[in-house]
Amino acid sequence: MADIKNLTNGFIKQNPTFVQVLGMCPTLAVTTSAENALGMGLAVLAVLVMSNIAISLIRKLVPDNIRIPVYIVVIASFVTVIDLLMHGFTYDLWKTLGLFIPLIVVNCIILGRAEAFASKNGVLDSIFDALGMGLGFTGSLLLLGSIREILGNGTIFGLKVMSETFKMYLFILPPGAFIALGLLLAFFNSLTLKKQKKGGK
Amino acid sequence: MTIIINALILMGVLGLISGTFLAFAAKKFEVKEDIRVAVAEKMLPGVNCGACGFPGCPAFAKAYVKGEAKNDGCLPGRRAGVPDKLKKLSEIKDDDLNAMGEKLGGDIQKIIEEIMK
Amino acid sequence: MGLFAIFVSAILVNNFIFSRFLGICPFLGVSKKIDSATGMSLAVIFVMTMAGTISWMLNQLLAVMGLEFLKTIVFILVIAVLVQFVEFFIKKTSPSLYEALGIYLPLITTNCAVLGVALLNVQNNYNIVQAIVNSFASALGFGMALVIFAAIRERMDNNDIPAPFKGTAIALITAGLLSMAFMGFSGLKI
Amino acid sequence: MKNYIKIGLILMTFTLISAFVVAFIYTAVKPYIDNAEFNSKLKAIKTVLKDNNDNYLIKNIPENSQQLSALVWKSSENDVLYTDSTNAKVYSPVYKIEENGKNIYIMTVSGIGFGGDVKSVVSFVSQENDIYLNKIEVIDYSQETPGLGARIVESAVKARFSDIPKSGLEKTIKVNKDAGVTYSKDNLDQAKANGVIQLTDIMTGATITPRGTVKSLNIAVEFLKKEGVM
Repeated sequence: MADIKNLTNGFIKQNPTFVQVLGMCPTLAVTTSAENALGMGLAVLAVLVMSNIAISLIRKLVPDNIRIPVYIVVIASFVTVIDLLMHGFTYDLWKTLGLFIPLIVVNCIILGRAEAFASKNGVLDSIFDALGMGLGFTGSLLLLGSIREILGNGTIFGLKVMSETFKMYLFILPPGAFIALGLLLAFFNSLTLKKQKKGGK
Repeated sequence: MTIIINALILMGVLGLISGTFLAFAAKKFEVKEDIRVAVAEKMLPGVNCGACGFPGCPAFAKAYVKGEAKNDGCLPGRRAGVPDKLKKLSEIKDDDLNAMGEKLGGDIQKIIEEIMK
Repeated sequence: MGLFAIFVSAILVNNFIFSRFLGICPFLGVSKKIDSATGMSLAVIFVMTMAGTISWMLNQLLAVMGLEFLKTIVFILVIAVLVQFVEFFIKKTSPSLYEALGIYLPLITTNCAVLGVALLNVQNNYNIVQAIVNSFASALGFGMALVIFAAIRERMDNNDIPAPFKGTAIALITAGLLSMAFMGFSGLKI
Repeated sequence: MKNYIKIGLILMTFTLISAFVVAFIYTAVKPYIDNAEFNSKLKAIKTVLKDNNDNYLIKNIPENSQQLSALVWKSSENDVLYTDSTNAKVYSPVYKIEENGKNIYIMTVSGIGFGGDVKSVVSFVSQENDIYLNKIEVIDYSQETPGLGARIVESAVKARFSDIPKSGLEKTIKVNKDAGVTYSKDNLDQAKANGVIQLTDIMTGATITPRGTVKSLNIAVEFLKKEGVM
């Protein structure tokens, strides 16, 4: 029985970036611009959906002691396929994302969802779960990417929104990635805390 | 065409060797573990992401059994019902767990099913 | 590029964590205590050097067969299998070594630093010696960053941090400041 | 024993399926990948064939791979034609276009930047006894720091690397920080004549990437000298 809750869970309640703090490497590395962030998010979403479907289908055929190697092979195959397709059809984006496309393989979110969800649930539920998680991840990346691009470069998706004078280069540089994400995380934490306080009263 | 054949040969050989080798090594180097730790480890997702602050799922399982970790410490497993399972595990007494292990021939998966009943 | 240049640049200038953003998950996860950070660092140094060397050899094989596009799959599969084997092996033969290092091994399969170094070696067309030096130095840089970070976090435990910043948020900001310090090395003329 | 092999066979089944699917998709996508690679190369070549006013220097612009391969001047079996102690490289092939007594040399060069090679396509125009560097187009800077070194692709920055006259090429090209001088915006021509690339005013903070780019320009000049062009 498919449950639509599996889809919505990934957005906020179990947001992979801000709640579970998983898959940090691409989150920090490719969010220098909104466009890169969106591209990376969609690539992860595609791999996540495909791997969740495949793993949910084969979950009863895999002996326990080679579970991890099998999952890794499945995930790595999908990543390679995405890598090849992006190389052929979205060349510029492929070039910018560079090393981080093959590294989707070791993104904890994907293996995490495979192990924690797809290996125990049916296909439809797994698709919902993957869509929820993937969209949650894409959304977080897009948010962080937009903030960094606006603050650091004065643009969003390449459109100018802020004058040169207010640019803070820091946010495009590596330290800015850590700091921006840290501040965002604190912001979401404070929202949760407020909610808890209200609930407490 | 040669590329497809080459790929099949390489990956086939690689898969066969890795699988056989791992299955063999797992048996050959098997270490008897505390049954409670083994069960706790099996309950976890096994992603080894490190998000719990412990170095991997086995370490988290060990820490949980020792009482150093909370039952909702595993982030990826939080929604997959892991906290519930871990809680049920700690409610079982040692003797009962051992008896269960003996009865089911040490099959951890079956022990978990028994616990969850 | 000279070996020394590769060595220094992999540790300081292109530090895996602070400038390449590889291996962030274990960096945030296993940095709560200094001794686990040290153990993790040593395990990473061991695995990364091994993985870098083996993946270099595998790449030669792939190049001969014209299968370079399979490198991600082949590298990660072989790395995963080897790490699992080493873990089994240490667990059986030396329980004390397992307690010190072995428990960190399962964490490493999903560490993108390991696959990252294997892919970087290929991307930069390193020869075998360069590949080994680069893998080792990158791992050393990773370990150094992890231990420094753990030392800071241990001290931070006693500080009064605003509630929303507790945990990962303040850790990330600390990492940002550290990363700024590491950017100073980028002016290094080697 | 039987059990081990059984598990091995199961893993093999999965790797076989994966190999087949991936290899099949690879063969299907390969032409598109080659095409994308070629188009990006052609785009870079076309860019460096333009002068500062965005007009083509010549009339016959290569449009497809046959036309381009007819223009090959020097090539070698392995990828690299010429390299030096700093590991800057001239890649094979180097193109030469002759038209109206003008010779245009187009080469792909690289120098070590911040995280790896900074690759550019660069064009030299030689006419009678004179030669000048016309334009560069940076094509690979993926390992440079975004916002710092990666700004090497901004057109204002690339303009500083273009139009360097013979006198500048004969001295070893340097960035102004290493040369220890600063030129004002109005004296850029003088800077270029002295082989100095004025950058500190528009590319603050970045040192290593421009240095790598400069190295790649110098090796291009060395290669032309070796081949007797200048």
